[in-house]
Amino acid sequence: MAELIVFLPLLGFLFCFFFGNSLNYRISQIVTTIFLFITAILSWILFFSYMSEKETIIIHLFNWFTSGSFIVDWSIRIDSLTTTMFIVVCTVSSCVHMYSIGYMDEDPSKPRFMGYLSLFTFFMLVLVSSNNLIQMFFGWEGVGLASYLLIGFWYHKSAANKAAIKAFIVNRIGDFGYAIGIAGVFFVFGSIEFDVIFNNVQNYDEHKLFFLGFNFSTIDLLCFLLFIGAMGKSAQLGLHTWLPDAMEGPTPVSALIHAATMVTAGVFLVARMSPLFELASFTNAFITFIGALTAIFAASIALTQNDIKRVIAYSTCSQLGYMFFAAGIGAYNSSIFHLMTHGFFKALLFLSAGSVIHAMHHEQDMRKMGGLFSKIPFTGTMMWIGSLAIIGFPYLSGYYSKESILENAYFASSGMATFAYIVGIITALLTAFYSWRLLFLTFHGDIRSNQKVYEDAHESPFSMTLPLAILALGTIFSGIFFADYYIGKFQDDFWNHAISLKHYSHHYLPFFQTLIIKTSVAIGILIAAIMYFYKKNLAEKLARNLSFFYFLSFNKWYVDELYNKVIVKPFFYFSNFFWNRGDQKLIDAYGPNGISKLISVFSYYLSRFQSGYLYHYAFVMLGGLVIILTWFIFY
Amino acid sequence: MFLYPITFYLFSFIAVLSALMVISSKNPVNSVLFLILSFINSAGLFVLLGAEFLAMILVVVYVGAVAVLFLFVVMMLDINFIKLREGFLQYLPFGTLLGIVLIIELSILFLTKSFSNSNLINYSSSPTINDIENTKLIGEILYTDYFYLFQICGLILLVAMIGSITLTLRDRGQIKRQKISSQNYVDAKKAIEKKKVKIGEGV
Amino acid sequence: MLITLEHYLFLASIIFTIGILGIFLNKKNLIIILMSIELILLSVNINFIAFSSFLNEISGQIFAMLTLTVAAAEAAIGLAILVVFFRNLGSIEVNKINKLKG
Amino acid sequence: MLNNFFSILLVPEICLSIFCIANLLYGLFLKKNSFRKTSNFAIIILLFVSILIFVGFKTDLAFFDLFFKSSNFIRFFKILVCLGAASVLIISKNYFIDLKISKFEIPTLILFATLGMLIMIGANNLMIMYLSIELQSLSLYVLASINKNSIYSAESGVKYFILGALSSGILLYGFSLVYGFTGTTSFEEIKIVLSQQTDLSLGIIFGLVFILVGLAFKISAVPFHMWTPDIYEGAPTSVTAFFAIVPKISAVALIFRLCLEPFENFSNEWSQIIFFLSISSMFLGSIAAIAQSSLKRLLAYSSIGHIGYVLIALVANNDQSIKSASIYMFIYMIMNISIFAILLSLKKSNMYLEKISDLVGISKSNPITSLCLAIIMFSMAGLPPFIGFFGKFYIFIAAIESELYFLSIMGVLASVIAAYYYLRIIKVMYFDVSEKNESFDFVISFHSKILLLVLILIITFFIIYPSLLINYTSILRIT
Amino acid sequence: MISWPLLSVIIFLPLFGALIILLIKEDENTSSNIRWAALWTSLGVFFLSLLLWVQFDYSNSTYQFEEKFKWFEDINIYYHVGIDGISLFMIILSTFLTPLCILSSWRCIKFRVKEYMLAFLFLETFMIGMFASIDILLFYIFFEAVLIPMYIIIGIWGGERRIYASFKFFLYTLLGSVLMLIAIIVIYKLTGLMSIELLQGNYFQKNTQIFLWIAFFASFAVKIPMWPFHTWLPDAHVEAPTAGSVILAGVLLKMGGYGFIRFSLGMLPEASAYFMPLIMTLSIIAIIYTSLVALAQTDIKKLIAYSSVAHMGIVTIGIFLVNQQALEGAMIQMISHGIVSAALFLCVGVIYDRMHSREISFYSGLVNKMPIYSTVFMIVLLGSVGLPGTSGFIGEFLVIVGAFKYSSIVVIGAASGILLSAVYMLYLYKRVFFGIINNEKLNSILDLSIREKIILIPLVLAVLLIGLLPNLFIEPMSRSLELIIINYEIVNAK
Repeated sequence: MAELIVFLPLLGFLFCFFFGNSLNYRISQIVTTIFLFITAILSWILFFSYMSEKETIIIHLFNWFTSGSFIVDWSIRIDSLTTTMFIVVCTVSSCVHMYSIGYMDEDPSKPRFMGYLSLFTFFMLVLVSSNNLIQMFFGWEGVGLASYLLIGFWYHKSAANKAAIKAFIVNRIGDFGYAIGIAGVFFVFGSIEFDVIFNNVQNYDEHKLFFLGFNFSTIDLLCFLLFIGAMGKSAQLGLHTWLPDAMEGPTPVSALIHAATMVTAGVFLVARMSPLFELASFTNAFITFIGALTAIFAASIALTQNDIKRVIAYSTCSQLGYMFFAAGIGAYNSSIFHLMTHGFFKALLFLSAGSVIHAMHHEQDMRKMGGLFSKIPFTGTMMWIGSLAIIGFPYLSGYYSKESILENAYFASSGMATFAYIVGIITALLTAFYSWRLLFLTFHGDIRSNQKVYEDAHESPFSMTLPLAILALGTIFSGIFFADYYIGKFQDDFWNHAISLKHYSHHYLPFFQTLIIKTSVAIGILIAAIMYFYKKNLAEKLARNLSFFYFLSFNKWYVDELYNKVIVKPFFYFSNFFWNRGDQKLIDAYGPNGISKLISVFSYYLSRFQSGYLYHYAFVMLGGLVIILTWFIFY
Repeated sequence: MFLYPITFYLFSFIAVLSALMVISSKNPVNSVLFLILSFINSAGLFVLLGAEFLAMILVVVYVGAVAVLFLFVVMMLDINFIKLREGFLQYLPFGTLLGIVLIIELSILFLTKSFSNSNLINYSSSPTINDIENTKLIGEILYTDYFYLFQICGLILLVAMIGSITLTLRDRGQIKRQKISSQNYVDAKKAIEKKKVKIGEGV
Repeated sequence: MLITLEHYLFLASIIFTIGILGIFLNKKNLIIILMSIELILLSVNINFIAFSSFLNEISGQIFAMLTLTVAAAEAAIGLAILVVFFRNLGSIEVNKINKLKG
Repeated sequence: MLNNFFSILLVPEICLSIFCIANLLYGLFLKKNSFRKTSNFAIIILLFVSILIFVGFKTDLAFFDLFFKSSNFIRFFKILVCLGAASVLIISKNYFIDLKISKFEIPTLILFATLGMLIMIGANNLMIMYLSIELQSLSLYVLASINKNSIYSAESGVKYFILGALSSGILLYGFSLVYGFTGTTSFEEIKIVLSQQTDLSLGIIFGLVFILVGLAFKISAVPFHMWTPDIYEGAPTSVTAFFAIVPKISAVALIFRLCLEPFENFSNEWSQIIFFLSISSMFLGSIAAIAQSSLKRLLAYSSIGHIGYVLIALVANNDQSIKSASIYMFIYMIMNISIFAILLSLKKSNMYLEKISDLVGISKSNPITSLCLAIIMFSMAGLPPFIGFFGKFYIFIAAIESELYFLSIMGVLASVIAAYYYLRIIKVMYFDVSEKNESFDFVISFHSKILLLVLILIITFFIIYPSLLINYTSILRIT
Repeated sequence: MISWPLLSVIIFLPLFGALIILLIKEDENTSSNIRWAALWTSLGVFFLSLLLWVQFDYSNSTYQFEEKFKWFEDINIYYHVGIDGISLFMIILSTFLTPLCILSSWRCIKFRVKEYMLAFLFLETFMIGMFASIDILLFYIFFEAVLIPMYIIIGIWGGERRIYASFKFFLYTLLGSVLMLIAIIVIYKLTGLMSIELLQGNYFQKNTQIFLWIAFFASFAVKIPMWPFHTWLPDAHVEAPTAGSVILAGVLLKMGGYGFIRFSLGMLPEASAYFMPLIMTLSIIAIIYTSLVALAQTDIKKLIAYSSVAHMGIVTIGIFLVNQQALEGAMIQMISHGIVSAALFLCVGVIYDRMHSREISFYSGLVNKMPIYSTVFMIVLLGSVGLPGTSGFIGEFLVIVGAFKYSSIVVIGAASGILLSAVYMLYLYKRVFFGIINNEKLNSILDLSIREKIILIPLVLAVLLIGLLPNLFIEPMSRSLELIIINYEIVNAK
């Protein structure tokens, strides 16, 4: 069954690849969607069967490659983590597939799109089901590729191409660390199989590794390297710049890849390697720090963005920050739980946004929307549900997961955790603000759009609304149903050593603390309501008065500009420098060309030397004779 | 005992001087004459060294044949002698420098090593000079021991002959040569033909 | 004032050097060069005969005789070539012999 | 021992000298086609003599052994010389006739020169050595200026004659010194005398220097090479072919014998000179050739370079030296004969090719000729799998055997530089595109065509069965 | 096992084909006969070489299919050929690429078809012979002989600056290899052996090893090429005709790597250990420097050429780390690069044949007109950037894994290759394929013809095959590499 889950999407891709153009595009769409729904159903079945049996299964497929003791197998690991990821990935993916049928209706190359989606799903499933780091890397890079292809799907758009390259390369920077990390893991543990690593991890607690001239704690170093990979994939601060740009791709892509699944791979990696990360105290602090910073940083940008998708993208970034700092403080279960719930509600938000965009004829600027709720009530409702979930409205899914993260942060004893806790609360406020800002600007208030566009706005077709409904179900119920298993009383039983768990004596936040969280969220909503509903010029005023902060936020803290100046420009400069000066003017000019020129100059003079006059010739002969004689006199 | 050194110095002085004149005189005819002088003085030195036969040969071959050949060619070629001195001085410093170095080096060779008898090894089975008179001695071995050399010399002279003739002989294609045999064999009957010429027409 | 072998050898070396100088100091007259060659051969002959005399050994004289013969043959060939050259160029100036160079 | 009258005639040198005169007389009494007939006769003579050498008749005729020596090394080089001379006659017959310098004296002079060289290789005495060199040189002087109507030919004759005479003067001066300081002219006696001396007197060193300088002129080693390019260019091409091939072989043999026989014990001294000559020849040969535009000049520099390589073997002075030098000279001969065979039959608009740039477009009009030329060029550059590589290979084996690392590295560097100008010829033939569609005539006589074919096959397929040559040269010994 | 001399047949079959072609008189009508003859010959060789793979005994670390005849009688030189795991795939790579090259030149070579095909068949013989030689001299002869046909291929059928490029290529590589000749003779002098097999167990003094190593290095570093000896490569690649670039990048560069493994590691382990830091430094510089230079290129072929240098940097790192993973990684990387760069050059050839331009700025938006071509190019490109699942990944990753044992800097250097290759390759792809068509000449451009598909699809399949089933390739070679590693370790442990 697990094999089927993993390989059906591949089959779908291959179908599109080979027959997509020759057959009617409908066939491709239907085939891939059906395949995905089958995998989704199978994954749920697998999830529940796993929950009943609670046995980690490793399905060994075949040996990929063996080089000495470096053995890499293809296998499928079934445990709670994998099954969780399966259901998230398959459900969201199947929804997105179906959604795409409607959304991409006007696009000329539908089979290609469906194929890419399936391909992505395949890679993602390989990633989450792997039993070793290399196979995971295969999926890891594979999703990067699929993301590249999908972001650049509209290849005629220059911005899309740039964003695609950016995504791939920033991801590669992360992979750079990840790959070295894998090499390091193999070097230390002699294997890249998870079980072997986890069984031996205790032996290396105090172990040191010499790296780049420093003696690092082995586990810290390895985790750090792996975390760089995770940072790249999960768009954490520093390597986050690709994610907002990736919104140049079609919206279903954003929903699937850049919200629900691929970006969470980093979190998945950390959770998967949790027995290792657990012991990396320094790196954990680092992860917490980065996670917290990312959360608030992305949220601060989201406050002022006008592109509907970008707001959600930054929100994703911010939520990923939550997941990471949860992981950093050791609450891997909360982290994964948030991953799952976030998968649902963020996909919902994105697809709803897509629905809005679809309705508005590909208009993404929120300033040109407003008052759409009456035109597209279903989408509006979905958006509301999603927004409520993201701010942690009680009993919606986000509530459980977010609360649990803050809880853990509160109870964790380290200073970094406290920092994260405070940042988390502030971020919750900001989250509430931008979510409601989005809602108000889009669905309520004045109609700012072109009259004709507004008139034309209509609810999306069934193929798009059904996925929304499914995801809404997930958003609403996943929290209630699974909280006990993931973070609650059944957690030990449920996780069954798939990830390492922390146990605190207290299980619930003091009432005062919960109040603070809830108040902050409420304040956020309130401010949004005031600014965008009641006092509409307040936002402008604020922006004018706090122009420094406003522009900082609006221009994304100038990170892109900074990178351009510090990295990209010097990169191209050096590239040209090495080419012009290095290769042409130095190596070639003094190497082969220089020598050949020298020789031809010599040659010219030698041929001039051959003057044709007899007496010169005789003179040279005699000179030679005299020189040799002199040599022997002094010899 | 003074006679020997004086003769030596006289001969050698003249020889060197005339050798210098050979290469520096304006007129090639003079050069040839100085060459002859140089040879004659060398012949004198040969006599001093006890090689009478070679002295004689030198005079006969060189003065009698080679120098005359030179003179002949010099006279034969129509050369403007005035121009011939130009440029002599151009390379003189270099040339003399090199020449002096060469002489010094050779002198080092001769002067630092005195030729005591131990240094000059006489390893030979051939008869020594003092036994018999020079010419006879040469005569005895030239056609016996050195027979092959003699033959090769002959070949060299043959080559020289062939070479000179080949190079200097000009085929003058236009010249009519006398072919006596064919002239003798001319048949009167064939040489003359009778023809009847019709009246009023030419041949 | 004993005349030793060194005297003869020194004399020979002077004539030898003069001969060599004659070859490359001369810019105008090819015949002088031919004569210089004769001078070189003469110096060698002096060497041979001096050695022969002082070694009390005859083969040096034979060698000198052979050299004489060869010198004669060489002179003949040299003059023949000179004549050929003169016929082509109409001159025997040494510094005009530079058609072949480079 | 065969010692009756007829057996004396079977001694190669004697036989050849008789035939030389016979050939001269034959030419004199012929009225028509004297050149063609005498050269055919000369070819037959040379082949016959080479068979005689191969069979190796000996005689104990009075004093013969005093002056002439025979060893398998000597015989090998003598055969090379004979075959080389015969091949040159074969390939150049048409050329002479075409240039209207078809005198019967030419084959005769070539025969005389060859005779000189045979004697030279086998000489066992300074006197005979000198005479043989002169016999050879005088013939060559005449040959160089044989085209009487050409100013270039005459000039090359003058230059060759004067510089040659100068060099033989120097050589002779060296002889006189050696004679004076050892008291003998016989190689073996010199060797015995020198072996009694522990410290070599300056006189003998000077004598050695003078002799080696004289011989360096004959093999055109730098800096005594100046005559070579000019004479190669000026002389008629067929004569150039003769110059490039045959005298070089004999002079190399002689310089080897001289160094390794009488002066065997003083290798320390002469190897310094040869070392210097070798390096400068290799580099000058390869560098100066680059600027040349004339094919014949280029070949001149190329031959200077090749001589540099052979001299490496002499410097090495070990049991591989003789073998490698023999192999090298054999290969050198083969390559040069074949390249001249092509040059002597290739005409473009009724003119024989002089310049490298004349070769443009030949690969289109004469693909097979240009292929042959390309093969020869690659071989000359010392690239495997062609025969030229093996020559260099054995030379370097000899050098490394004596731990001459510096010399061998210099050698390979020079060979890379030299590869440039060989490649340039290929470039002109194949890569350059000519605007005009010029036609080349490849007029080649049947015999030289066969010869060329055989040589190209040897060059190309030597690699398949190298042992034939190598086994033969392995047993060569100087004494 | 096979009783007839399979290996020799493989080596000399191309020559036989060449002989047949030689006998065909070239004119308008027969030039297609020539092409077919060359194609069938090379295909025959390819299938025979597959037989080698099938018959290859994986568990055996020594030479197989050995043939040995006395060749030179005075020196211990034999005609001695045989293959082990290291040479097996190099041979198959050569035989695999040659028919593709011939096929790719079907239309674009219009003049001197006969010479062209002859050159390729000769080249094939020399390449196979070089990889199969056990005797050093035989190796050397083939090694240098390769220059001749390649020189001709670049010089006659090359681009505008073909003469400069061909001379640079020839002289530069010749300069390197003549020094190797000296080293070979020194080895012979010291040991009296010319057999690679026997010499691998031989021990030289350390100073001797260093001397020999430098000489071999000169040859292989130019060939592979390592920075800063790489500048011949871009010129040669750019000016060579497509098929020439393919063979140059596909096989000729591998000769350097092969030589390093055979000679430097196999015979001179101590010196290899001594010089390892040098190699590492040069390789890392090569990776980073040439990747950057590649980014600055405006010519597609030149970009790919520079990428080859960077990839070969990873190979040299892998070779000189001398551990199982790194060495196998280097080998796989060589095979992979052979296929990937060949495919890239063939791809460039496709558009060059149509438009006669290699300028990046000339093209844009090709994906609109040539979807299949773009797909193929994308897959090959992914192989080049080392995406898991393609051939490039296995090699590069194994090298990284192996490098971790040695030094962190090396690991970072090697891994930066993965990063930087993505930069320049994707940037290239973006400029050439994505966007809209700016150049109106491109409006009429056609997608792949059937012939081109036949050429490119095997390569694409090979890229994926190596990526997904690398064991097929690793297993046969691992025993032979193990032998070298063990020898290396024993010597250096002393």
